[in-house]
Amino acid sequence: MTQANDQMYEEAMQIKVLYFASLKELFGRSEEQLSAEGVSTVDDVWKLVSKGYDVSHQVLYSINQEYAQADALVKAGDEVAFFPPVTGG
Amino acid sequence: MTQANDQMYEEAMQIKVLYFASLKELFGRSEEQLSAEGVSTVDDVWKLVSKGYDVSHQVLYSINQEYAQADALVKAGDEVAFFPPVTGG
Amino acid sequence: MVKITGIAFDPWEELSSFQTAMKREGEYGACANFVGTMRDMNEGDVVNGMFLEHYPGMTEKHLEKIVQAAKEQWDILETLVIHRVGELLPNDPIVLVAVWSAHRKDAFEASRFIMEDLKSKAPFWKKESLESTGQTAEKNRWVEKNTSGY
Amino acid sequence: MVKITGIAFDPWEELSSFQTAMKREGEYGACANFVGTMRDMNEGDVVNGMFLEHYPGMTEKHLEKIVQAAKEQWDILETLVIHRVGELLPNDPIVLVAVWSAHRKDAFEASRFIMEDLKSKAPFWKKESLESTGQTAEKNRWVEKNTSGY
Repeated sequence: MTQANDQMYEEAMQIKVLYFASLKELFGRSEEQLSAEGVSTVDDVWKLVSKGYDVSHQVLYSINQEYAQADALVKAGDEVAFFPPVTGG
Repeated sequence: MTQANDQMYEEAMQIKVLYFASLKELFGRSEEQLSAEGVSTVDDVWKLVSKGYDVSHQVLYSINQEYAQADALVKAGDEVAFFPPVTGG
Repeated sequence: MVKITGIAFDPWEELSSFQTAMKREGEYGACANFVGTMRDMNEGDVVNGMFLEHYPGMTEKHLEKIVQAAKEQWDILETLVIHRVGELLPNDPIVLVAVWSAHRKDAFEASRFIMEDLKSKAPFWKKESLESTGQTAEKNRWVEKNTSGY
Repeated sequence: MVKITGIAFDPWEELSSFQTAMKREGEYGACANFVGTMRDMNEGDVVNGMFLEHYPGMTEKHLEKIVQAAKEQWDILETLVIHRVGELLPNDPIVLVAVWSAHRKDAFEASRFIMEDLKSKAPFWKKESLESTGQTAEKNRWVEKNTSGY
């Protein structure tokens, strides 16, 4: 593959995605390495992974273990997590 | 003494008076049986016992172990107490 | 339960044994408690000791009344109030107020309510023994007024 | 100190040993603390057990951040936060939040602040095991949302 070819295609971004609680059960997995194309925000990632699933409750987002708004940008190597409202304490 | 004489003189009322904390030290006593004449309110009692003393701080009153306002009435056999603002806890 | 004690107490042991004895397993979801402890400094002076005077009889009655008022205002399962009297040393626990309830709002609010009422109205008085300085020998000082906790 | 533990803990023992180890004798006049305990009933159902899931890493970071925010807002000497994870039984302590300060206002307000933030934002999730009834076998249910404590 030449340098010229590299620049013609948007490279797939490698990110780690975690799911917790009811979302983990719904998706049948707690963690995956995602090779995502055409995503820029954490909400783009959510739309990609939740396609085809019926998620009825509120979903919270985090990037690198900090809460993130839907429009927060993700970059290669980030750890993104999706989870329902918290119920500790 | 005849019944007629009884009605001519206001009898002295027997009450128990307690002092706490700095008031106890100022008066040099913690408790006394008072034979009080011409008193009706707890403030009357206070004026009687504190006459001649220089009490600079606020004084709280109680009758039978309940807080009392200055104009609360005392009757024979009551336990009256005088003390400074409380500082427990 | 309301206890006045002339002997040093360990608040954590008291909480542990009271909680076991009250037999409310599974019922309480919340316990909020407060421990007041004697400090070794007050108003810029070093304090070596303290005498805690109270009005026997009225003190207990008043504390029971505060607890009753809290029970009328919040959903409470159990309460424990312990207050020390007599001669105290720095770091001695002075007061413990604990409230058990199903949900946390009741325990938080009732424990603070009881503590504030106790500080402002229960008949206790503190006299501090202050450290002597070069000029003055050790002296005693009545604490004049509690400050508000709100 | 912030601790996440998979093993049952005794809040009173933890308070006692932490308070001794922190070596603040004479400095603290106030300790306000809260203990959350598992109940055996929730929303009208009998609860036999609970699984507490968390997000390792984010949980600790978030709790440290809450404590830091409290330290910026109030005069605090020490804090202790312990949270249980894994399989729990009714009457097991779930959470302990304790704050030591010179004066009571700081301890009262900071302990409640930390607890409310923990309940609304720290990444923990509860799944209850409900008692079976005549018709249905034991089933599991995720707790959907914590209620506000204010």
